[in-house]
Amino acid sequence: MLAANHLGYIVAAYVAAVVVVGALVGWVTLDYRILRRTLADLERRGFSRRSGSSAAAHAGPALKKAREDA
Amino acid sequence: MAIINLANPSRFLALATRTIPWLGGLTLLVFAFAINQAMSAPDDYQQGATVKIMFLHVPGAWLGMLGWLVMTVAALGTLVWRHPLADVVAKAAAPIGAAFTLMCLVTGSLWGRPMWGTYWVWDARLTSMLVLFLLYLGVIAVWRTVEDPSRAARAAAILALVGALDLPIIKFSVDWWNTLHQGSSIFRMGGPTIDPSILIPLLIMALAFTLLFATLLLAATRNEILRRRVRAMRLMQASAAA
Amino acid sequence: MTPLAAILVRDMRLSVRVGGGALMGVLFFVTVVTLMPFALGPDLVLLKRIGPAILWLAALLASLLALDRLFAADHDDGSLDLILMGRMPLELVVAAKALAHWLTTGLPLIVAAPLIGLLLDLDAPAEGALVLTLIAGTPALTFIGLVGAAIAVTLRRGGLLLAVIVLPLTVPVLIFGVAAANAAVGGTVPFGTPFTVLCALSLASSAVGPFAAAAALRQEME
Amino acid sequence: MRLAAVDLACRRGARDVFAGVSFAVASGEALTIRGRNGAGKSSLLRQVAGLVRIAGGQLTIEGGDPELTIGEQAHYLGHQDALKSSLSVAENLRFWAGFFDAGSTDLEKPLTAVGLGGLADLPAAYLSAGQRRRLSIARLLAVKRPIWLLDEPTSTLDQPAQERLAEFMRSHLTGGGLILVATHGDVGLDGAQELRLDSSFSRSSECGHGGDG
Repeated sequence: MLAANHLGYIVAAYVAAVVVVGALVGWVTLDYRILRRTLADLERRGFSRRSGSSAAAHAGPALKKAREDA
Repeated sequence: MAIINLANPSRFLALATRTIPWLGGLTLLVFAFAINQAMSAPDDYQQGATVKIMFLHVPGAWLGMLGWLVMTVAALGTLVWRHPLADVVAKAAAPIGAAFTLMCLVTGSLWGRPMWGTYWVWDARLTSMLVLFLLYLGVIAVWRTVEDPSRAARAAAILALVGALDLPIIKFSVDWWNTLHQGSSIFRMGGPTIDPSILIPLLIMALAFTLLFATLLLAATRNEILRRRVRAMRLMQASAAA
Repeated sequence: MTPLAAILVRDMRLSVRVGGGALMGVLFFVTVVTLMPFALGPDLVLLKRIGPAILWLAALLASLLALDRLFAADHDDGSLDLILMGRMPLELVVAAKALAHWLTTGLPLIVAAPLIGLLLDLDAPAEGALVLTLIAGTPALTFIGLVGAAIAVTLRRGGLLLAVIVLPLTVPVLIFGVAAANAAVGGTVPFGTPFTVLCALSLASSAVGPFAAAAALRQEME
Repeated sequence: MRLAAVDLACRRGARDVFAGVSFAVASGEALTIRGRNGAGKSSLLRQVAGLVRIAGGQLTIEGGDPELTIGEQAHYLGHQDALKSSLSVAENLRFWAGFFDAGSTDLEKPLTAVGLGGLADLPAAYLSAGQRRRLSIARLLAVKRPIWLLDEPTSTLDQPAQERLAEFMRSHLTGGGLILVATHGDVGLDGAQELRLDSSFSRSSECGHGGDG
């Protein structure tokens, strides 16, 4: 195996590494953004629209507790 | 700070949100320095420039194993110390560990191509990493098929512990299997003694990757906590509207 | 959305969600192929020669994996009763479920096969042949497995029984699949002959399968 | 529309579950089926739905769509709820609406009618047993089918949900539909015919009896 300069393989390896790391970083940030949006939506909507504020009020403290021990 | 108050998810979330940007910035810094060092490292007398692939391959292997170590400690946390964040960390670590093991396999295959003329040789170390990768996929499969998080956590924790016990055995038996058949692999991965001019960049690259691993783990753990919170609020939503 | 589309979308969605079996087939496929060299030794020359056979056997077993839940899941939660009371002929419903199973199990196998082929040092023509034969062969595996799943749906331990029922039925597909995959790499038989037989097997089983499965389901229902 | 059974008989394995059962239900009428556990209430309903083989006697329907079998014009609400836990409330209902060829119907109305209006995108796994049963009932409201076959529909429902179900059944009857309901208690349907399946019918021939009713 001559000590030839296999530039192609080196570049391919670094591209592969960038792809893997990029996928990981992308997945984590995308997941974070989606979760933030779902959480905001759940909190804003309270619980069932039909039951209006009463359910949301009585569920309020329960909601806070849910945030604590989740 | 004591591990105890970290147990409270909200405090962990606040801490994580504060540290992630800093840790990310530090990772980038160290990576810039590491890449620079790696590129200026001399060619290896035997492998030529392809030694630069080693700067990705070896850290990938280390992080693959580090990931499993994190899962094992988290498994003990879940099963023995009942630490509330342990299963969340374990679930976050699995895909990250698997990804770095995959990176190790791909770069290893690309490194082997010029040496052996084939993309894959059943070399002892590469094969052990392949088995580790399959173990990772098994743990991720457990997380993806068991719906109830606490049951999934216990199952994955036990699998992580059993895996941790089995990995050295796998390593030993694969080595033995490889030497026994002593087939076509004439070239051992990364010779016994590494020249300091290559070792230093390698260690810096490893540091950079480890910081990256820590940042990703922190961020993924934060995501898992938020996912648990969404689930709890949905349960609350169902019971409130009963 | 038409009833068939409804079934297809639901089954696909179920297999992708948590608890679904979408990538289980591929995981099993990779694991079986990885195990072979541990038994046969790391000698690439040997592995290259029997590569197509190993890959085909692994694909056959993998595609049977997700089959036993195909009807059993619906049977257990009562959905099968309502499906039988639908106005859509059962044969078409069963065919739609088979298509959903093929898309979530067969297709990933075809995509993964070339990558896994690298482990056995397959070269380009062998990889190409492998993919072609899998594309032609996996539908046959799904439709034959469909009948087994329908027969095994109400029986206890149906999953185990499924393999025993279906594997003998898939022998022709295995023979012509491996023959075609090997023919492309060399050997006396031209690629065309076994490949056309393989396609014929797939077409035949996609015609017979749904009817046999629907009949089996109706029998089982009492 | 008139659904009639003459000397209906049912065998499960080696056991005669019941025999000589006759009834006739016309549009706007309901039939309450009572009997001990194992008397065959569920088997009778499943026979009408076409899910269990009819061992003897005839089961005929006059009126209704001639091309369709009885089962294809009927809703069956069994002990199981036919729901997928990983699908959301809306996805489950959308699937059944799509499968029973009523894909375009608005789902918000049935969901709100059974009190699940705000939970449309909540995975069914989070629902309680009563909520799951009400989601199945929503299926009956979303897809219009003249015959309702209800097997102990009130078993997991609380008081308000039972009253709501009785209301749905009454409006189904006034709409010209017909109902066969197997129950132990009272389902709030006054003026319904009664059919008692007592065990004297079920002669267990050779071996002992097994399986549920």
